[in-house]
Amino acid sequence: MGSSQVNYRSGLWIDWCPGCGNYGIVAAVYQAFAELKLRPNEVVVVSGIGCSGKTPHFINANGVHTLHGRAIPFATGIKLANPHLKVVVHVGDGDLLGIGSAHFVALGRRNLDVKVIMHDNGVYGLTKGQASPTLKLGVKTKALPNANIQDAINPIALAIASGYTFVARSYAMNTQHLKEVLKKALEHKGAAFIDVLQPCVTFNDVYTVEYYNKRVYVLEEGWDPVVREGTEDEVRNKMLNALIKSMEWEDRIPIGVFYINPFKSTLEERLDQRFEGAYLKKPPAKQSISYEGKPLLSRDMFKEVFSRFFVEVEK
Amino acid sequence: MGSSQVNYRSGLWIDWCPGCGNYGIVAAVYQAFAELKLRPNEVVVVSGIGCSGKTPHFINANGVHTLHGRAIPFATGIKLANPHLKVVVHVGDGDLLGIGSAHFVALGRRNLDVKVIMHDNGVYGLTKGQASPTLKLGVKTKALPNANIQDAINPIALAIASGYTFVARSYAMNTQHLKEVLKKALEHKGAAFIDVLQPCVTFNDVYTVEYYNKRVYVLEEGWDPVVREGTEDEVRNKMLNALIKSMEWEDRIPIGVFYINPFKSTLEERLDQRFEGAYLKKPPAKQSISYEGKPLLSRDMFKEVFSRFFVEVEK
Amino acid sequence: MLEEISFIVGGPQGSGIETSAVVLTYAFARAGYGVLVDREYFSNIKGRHSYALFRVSSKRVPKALKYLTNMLVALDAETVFTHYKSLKDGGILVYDVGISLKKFDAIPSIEDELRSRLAKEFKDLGLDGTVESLANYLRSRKNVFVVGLDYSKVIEEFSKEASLKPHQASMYLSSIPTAAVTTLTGLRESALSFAYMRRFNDPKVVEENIKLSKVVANRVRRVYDFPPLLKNSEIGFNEVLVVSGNDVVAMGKVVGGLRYQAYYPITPAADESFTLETYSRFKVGDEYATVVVLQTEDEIAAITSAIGAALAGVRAATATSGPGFSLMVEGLGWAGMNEVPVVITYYQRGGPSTGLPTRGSQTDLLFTLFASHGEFPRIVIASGDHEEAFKDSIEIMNLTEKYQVPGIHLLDKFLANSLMTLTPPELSELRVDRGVVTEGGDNYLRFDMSKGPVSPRAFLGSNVIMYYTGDEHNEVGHISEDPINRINMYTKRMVKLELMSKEIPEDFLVRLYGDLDADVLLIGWGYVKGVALEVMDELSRGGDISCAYLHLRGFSPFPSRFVAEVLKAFEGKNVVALEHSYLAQLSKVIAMNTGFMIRKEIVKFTGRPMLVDEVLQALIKIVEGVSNREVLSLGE
Amino acid sequence: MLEEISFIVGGPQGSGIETSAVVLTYAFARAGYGVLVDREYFSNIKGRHSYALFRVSSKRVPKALKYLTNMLVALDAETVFTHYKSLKDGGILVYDVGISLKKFDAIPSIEDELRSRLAKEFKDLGLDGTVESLANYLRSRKNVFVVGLDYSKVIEEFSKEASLKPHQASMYLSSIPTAAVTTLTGLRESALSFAYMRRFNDPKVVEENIKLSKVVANRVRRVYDFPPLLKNSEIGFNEVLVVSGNDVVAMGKVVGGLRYQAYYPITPAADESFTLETYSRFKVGDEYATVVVLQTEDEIAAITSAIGAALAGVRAATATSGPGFSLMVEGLGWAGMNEVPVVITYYQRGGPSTGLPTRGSQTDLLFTLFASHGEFPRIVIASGDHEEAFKDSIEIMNLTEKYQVPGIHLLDKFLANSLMTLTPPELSELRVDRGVVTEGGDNYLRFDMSKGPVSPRAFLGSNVIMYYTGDEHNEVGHISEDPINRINMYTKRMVKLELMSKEIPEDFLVRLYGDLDADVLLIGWGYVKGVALEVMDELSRGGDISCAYLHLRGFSPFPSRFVAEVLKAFEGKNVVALEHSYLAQLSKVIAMNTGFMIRKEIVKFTGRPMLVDEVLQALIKIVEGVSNREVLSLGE
Ligand SMILES: Cc1ncc(C[n+]2csc(CCOP(=O)(O)OP(=O)(O)O)c2C)c(N)n1
Ligand SMILES: Cc1ncc(C[n+]2csc(CCOP(=O)(O)OP(=O)(O)O)c2C)c(N)n1
Ligand code: SF4
Ligand code: SF4
Ligand SMILES: [Mg+2]
Ligand SMILES: [Mg+2]
Repeated sequence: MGSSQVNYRSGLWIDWCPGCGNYGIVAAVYQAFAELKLRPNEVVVVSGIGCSGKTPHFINANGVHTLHGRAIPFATGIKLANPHLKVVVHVGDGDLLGIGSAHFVALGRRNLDVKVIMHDNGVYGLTKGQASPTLKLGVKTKALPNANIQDAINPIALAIASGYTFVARSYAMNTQHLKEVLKKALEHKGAAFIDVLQPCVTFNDVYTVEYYNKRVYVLEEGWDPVVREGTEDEVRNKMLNALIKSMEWEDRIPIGVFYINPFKSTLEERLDQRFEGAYLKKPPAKQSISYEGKPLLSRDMFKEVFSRFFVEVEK
Repeated sequence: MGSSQVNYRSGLWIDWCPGCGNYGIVAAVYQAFAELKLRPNEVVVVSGIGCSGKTPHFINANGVHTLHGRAIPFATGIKLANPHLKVVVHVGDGDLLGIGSAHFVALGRRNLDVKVIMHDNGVYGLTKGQASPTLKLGVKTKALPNANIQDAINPIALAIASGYTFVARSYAMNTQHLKEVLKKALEHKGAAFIDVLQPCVTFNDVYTVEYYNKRVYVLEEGWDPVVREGTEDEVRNKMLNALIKSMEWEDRIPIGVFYINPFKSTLEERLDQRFEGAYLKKPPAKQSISYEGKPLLSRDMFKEVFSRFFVEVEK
Repeated sequence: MLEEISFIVGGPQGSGIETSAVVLTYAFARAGYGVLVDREYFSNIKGRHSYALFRVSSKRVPKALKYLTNMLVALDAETVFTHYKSLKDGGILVYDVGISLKKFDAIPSIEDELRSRLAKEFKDLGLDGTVESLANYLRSRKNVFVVGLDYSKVIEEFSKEASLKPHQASMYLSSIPTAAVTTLTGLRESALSFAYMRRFNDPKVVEENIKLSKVVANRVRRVYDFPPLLKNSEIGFNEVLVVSGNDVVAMGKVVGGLRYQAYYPITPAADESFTLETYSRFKVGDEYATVVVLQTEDEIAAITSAIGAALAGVRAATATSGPGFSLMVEGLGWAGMNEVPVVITYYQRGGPSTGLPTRGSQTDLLFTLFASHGEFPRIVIASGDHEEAFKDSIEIMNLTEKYQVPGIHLLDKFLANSLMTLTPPELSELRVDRGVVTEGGDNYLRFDMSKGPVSPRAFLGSNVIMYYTGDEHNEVGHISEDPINRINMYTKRMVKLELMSKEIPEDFLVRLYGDLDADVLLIGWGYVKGVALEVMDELSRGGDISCAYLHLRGFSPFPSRFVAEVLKAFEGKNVVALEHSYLAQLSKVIAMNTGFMIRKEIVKFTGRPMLVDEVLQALIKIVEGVSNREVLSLGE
Repeated sequence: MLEEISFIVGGPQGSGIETSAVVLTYAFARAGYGVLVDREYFSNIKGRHSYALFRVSSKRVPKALKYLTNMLVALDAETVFTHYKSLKDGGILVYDVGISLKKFDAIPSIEDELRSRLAKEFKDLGLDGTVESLANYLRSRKNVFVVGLDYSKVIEEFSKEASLKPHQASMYLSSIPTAAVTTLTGLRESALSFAYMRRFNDPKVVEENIKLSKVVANRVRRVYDFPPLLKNSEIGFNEVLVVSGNDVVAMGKVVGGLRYQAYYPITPAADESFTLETYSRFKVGDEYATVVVLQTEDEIAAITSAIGAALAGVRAATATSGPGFSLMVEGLGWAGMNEVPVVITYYQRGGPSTGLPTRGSQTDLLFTLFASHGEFPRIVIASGDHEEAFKDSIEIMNLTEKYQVPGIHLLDKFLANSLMTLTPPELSELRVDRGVVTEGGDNYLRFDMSKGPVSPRAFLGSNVIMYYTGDEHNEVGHISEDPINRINMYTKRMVKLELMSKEIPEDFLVRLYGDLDADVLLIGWGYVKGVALEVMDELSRGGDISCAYLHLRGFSPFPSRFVAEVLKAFEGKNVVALEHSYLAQLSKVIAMNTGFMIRKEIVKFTGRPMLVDEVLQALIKIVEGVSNREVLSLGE
């Protein structure tokens, strides 16, 4: 902390409710970025819509505040166009696991090097407190006219089933812990997911700070989430351990890294392989596409590339 | 078979490719319906778009051929409006796990009594053979210009993580097995998912009949997927067993029921509880809404229901 | 004493201003006044500026709001800074002297743009940027009566009166503005008690608020010892509904027999579903009617599940706003292809994209008319006020079922969130028309072409089976690519356009207020109705200019004949479109349907509603030939 | 010997008809002919009827197709039944006598609707429903020369000639029609070899096909010993491209510098992405250019990831069709709000909903113009032929980058799938204009309003940071709800409409073919261009009626001035809209922009392309005053 000169606060007034867990999240982000000495212009913070969706505006780095549920595909295009950028996604639980879950699953399958930080508050904050997909069955938070009739998703299990190679949980009120997990995720190569327990003081009167403080515990020493050899068996076992851990909730809620697999190729690497090294060397964003206002392809080059379509007429 | 008088074939010419696994699926459906003596007008077969999407037209029962990826929400509305109908969804793997996966996840959370049968052929059949989300990384089927750069989803694991209370796999070429699994699913109360391995003879030259015939084996005796007491521990253990099983693939591919949990309430039951028994007794589709061309609510009833909005003016 | 007043009550979002607005509306309603209230708030849960703009009349129910107010009642400094310009000469400012020294540039919640405008204004006026200097300026230069109360002293006194601990007492802070308003307007205590009782349903809370209100009244009267502002109401109401647009639509749906609503939360639509869920079980005879209200995973699921429910024979709808509707477009097309009566209640808000999510607009008319690929008939109607909204939410279910087409009911945030005193609807005039429904029978054909464009509809679950597909299909509902069947089936669907045009009464689709020989014709739809009618009235009172207003309620089918006739009558005169948009989209719709090009317009796209005074001014400019297009900007 | 011929080659989908069409096109191209081919197929992988409709000319490249054909070459009985009516008097039927006794009502793949029409027709004609009876009828009543070949005998003979096992030989079955065509038209063997070599890149396959072709030729000549049908080409091509619409667009994108394409498979767009992926790495100087082509999880991800790539500074696009575009509407609005140059290549197909997914239409014009909630400027252009498609796919990247707006490039299935011989494009005339791009600098403001409506664009990853949001925003890109900022920023975006109107050359957006004083004006866009021009030619050859054609290529911005002027010139004369739709949507767009109502139209919505002969007839009816609206129906 403080070792870097950059101030990662954007200076904008933060209009989250006083006491909101989001303050802890953004504080951890400032610290993690600072400790990793990230350059603001090489970082892109992408968000969806919700209270969480405002996050990029509060960070001194590129910010792309997108559509509800679609932060991941926006991030995907940015990253694929310029794989040298660090792309971090901040999304609400409704955004990611409700309307956006097809993209959540797809990112796992791709293992693109994008980090997804879910602000898990159990409610739709910005639309005034409806149930989110992480709210358990039968729970009635403040703003609901009736108890929740839909069951909750287990985000950790879903992330693992979808193929994320870094899966963790942290807690907004434990900035130190979150910062460390964030740093690990940022240093991981591949799709990372962090489920951040985030008290919503205004609408979630069930998953409160007190609720979490009583239950949250940190995964420690004995717990090894990292795939170290990369054998199929090892991968499977680490996954299963993580899945078992993810089922803990009622009395004790573990936070920490659940699963890391550094062996799976990323989408960028797969593309680079397809393009025989041409992709990472000069990704799309770094290619020039014209010469003196004209296309790069001359008539001859055009004919060479598209020779299959050319027919010389037989006289 | 044959014990019922109804012919479940619609009589329409089936325009799938000769040899397509879909023939086996629809044959199993005919048999399962017949053995359960389902009445065609009380069954609704809902499908998405794809080769698989044509299924309802070939079955003598109500058929709703919907949009790509959206069969589940259509089915949801049908079932909630009239919970006395049997609602069966036939979808492609691209349809369900690509574009439609947000709905796939949502149905699990709801445990609505809808049956989802996925025609798992590893490709987008009707659009001529692109990779589907069940095609593994690096595989190059016939029509792909390059090897697949996205990884496959494990549909069984995803279904379990999403909350389905009946999760199974079967094989289109084993009609007998599929029929039995279908019958079990139809008799289950709650959201059911069957992953049906379905060779696409035209576009998938990797997951062929030979490929499957060599690897597929039936989960037998020793395997008990059923939650029998309903304790949290038991549920967790059965889930984990199923997850472990679901990771088998390369050499041996298990088919059969992976997981059944009959203890979880269905969405219909939860609604009925909210409405204190009024919902299942007379669901929306059975209510009359007018009397002699007029609304049911008289002025007095209106005032009673919406009394909170009425203000008597103080003179 | 005035016949009517306008005023603003403002403070930070989440501080109780919303409650003040509701309580005051109930209170004025109870006392028999006509009330209209616009509620403005940021896309924010707590802390940003929010306010309610009231118009209260002793003579009638106001149809629109005015910019200039008689009273500005501020819970915080930001309110004073934000709204000081809207105070009339001679108006009243109520504020907290405890914050007199607060400077505008020390308030972080004020947006940069406003802050720099204020800096300039205060510099020009020679003010030091404190609330106090501004209040002094208003008092001395604008003749404003400044009622400075020390809110913390009020609470202190109240906490003693009510024997409450200070932190308990301070929770009543936001009742100070309410009390100030009732005091200044002369509203009787019984009306206020009623309002608090209605809002909190707890006599203890009522009692305490009344105590607080007395403390406030005493202090106000210490500085302001004039008669109350407002005359007693002469309207003569017996009972009224106090409702928002969201509320009346939910009520209409319940009355009209809706039994399935799927929605995904979005401002400003979600409150409707919330109200609906609250009233989703009610007794009819000795049975219970139930409305399934389902929060879906997204808007795609909302519309498609509603279609599913409609297929099963249930009146089904979804309610949404722009972003949600954008996602429903594919589902809409399926309903069009399959002749499914499904209703989309569409609350317009500021676009494009996320836009101004808690502000209003009328920018989605063209979109709704052409949304989804391919061609199919649809109903598109728009409501201009609470009464229309109630009726339309029923009528669109009738029309969509009668013609077996999807329907879009356009509303907007202005209407959705504005509260008003509404005469309870006459239910006996309403009708429920489900169109041609059948149980089936032998050789049932869902898309039977032998009976004209509307085939008898059986529901899934009836005695027969049926097929639906988004593909072109034959009469059975099976896929068909045959070119001749294509022509026939496509035409069957499309001729409904003509059928609907012929059968749906013109006077439902469009209405001319005023005379064909007026000097000026205003044209509008939706939430400009009220302002247009008020402007018309004001002009007629002025006497120089006579003005008529053509109000469009139906766009598909479009009442081309009627509109063309009216426009013909006004050829050569001033014809002015009025719309909360940039493009004045209605003009394009009219041109498309009639060939008449409307070349004058008054538009507003700040997300705030058009106000009577600014429209009047703009219209006069146009009439005077100074301009053809006026862009309005008033209101914060 | 004819200067040009039309013919059909048909058979079951998946049986090789697609290959025949491609091989024949290459072969005719090689021999210097001008070729245009429409490919028709069901939404089916194997078994349903598919065919290719050719027009081949020795004088020029045909611009459109005709209904009446000189030749019908059938791989199966269904082809004969389906198309017999399109054979000209005196045409040639080639069919398999091995299936002469097949009856139409024993063919399950024939759709019910066609089957019952055939039943009626055959009954009326007194035929027994076999292929043979139909062939006899054609021979005796229609003067058709019937070439009956026994396909199994052909294969038998070929299997001996080529020393292939019977099951191997039978894989060449679909080469029989190809061979019959080359024989009857007199195409030389070298052209056919070339074509096979190009298609299969395997000398062995070529050799065998040539052997088969000889067997066929011998047998054909045994019955048909007339001179070949077609004159030698006199066009004088040196080289041509044989391309589909999908191909030329992919080429245009590569040439124009596209570096990111995201897509979700959909007919008829997916082939473009497939071609693009095939050519996604190519050498430029001593480096490799790479185009990332990503198959996404849905169309929402396709458009939003393309927007992401565009923000990072890459020319980015997606390609889709109606259902996909319907899902992209929300993303489009975000791009509009954030002034992102992203391109949607939109291939129209038969709607609504899934509609006729493998057939063509022009029914999405109004939808694309107004898609997405709220208001924002966009580019909408449509291509009328392969050449325009190539250029437009480049130009839309220039325009969208120059004006920083999203763009929609409209095409359709007709163009997408039709093959033609195209003169290779002149690349030196093309330009790449990326608009105002900057690396940033101090106090960079992404939405700087001081520089006019187009702010200098820096890319994510440049030296500065920037913010984007779908909310209304200030110059930095941060959310702002301020009303004055709202007016300014909204106006900044919207005035691009005027800027584009002023700057984009009228002659790019619209073009008048023929004279202002012609008797009749046809108006159209997209794929009616070819048929309109041919009809114009035919009429001018006829001499009685002179005809002009107004071709629209740009809709946003719309060339109102030019169009209004032309329409003024034609006031009182016959002005006829031509469109593959029901509504003739272009007429509405014109009315909206100019006030001119076009009241006559020729429309077709069977999903099959308009054919020269039917348009001509319809137009004559209209000119004669018999009708104002003609609905075309020819083609199966
Ligand atoms: C397509 C669309 N639908 C709905 C909305 C309305 N909306 C705004 S925020 C929000 C939910 C936010 O919940 P969550 O994602 O959990 O974020 P939080 O506010 O809790 O951080 C919704 C539904 C929208 N903006 N776009
Ligand atoms: C919104 C939308 N996007 C794309 C398509 C085009 N489409 C038709 S079928 C299909 C894929 C089918 O694959 P799958 O779901 O696996 O079904 P299968 O054909 O393999 O049974 C697609 C993408 C569509 N109909 N709608
Ligand atoms: S509503 Fe909840 S999540 Fe949103 S800012 Fe307030 S406390 Fe935070
Ligand atoms: S393409 Fe594949 S899935 Fe589709 S019908 Fe043919 S074999 Fe079956
Ligand atoms: Mg949330
Ligand atoms: Mg598939």
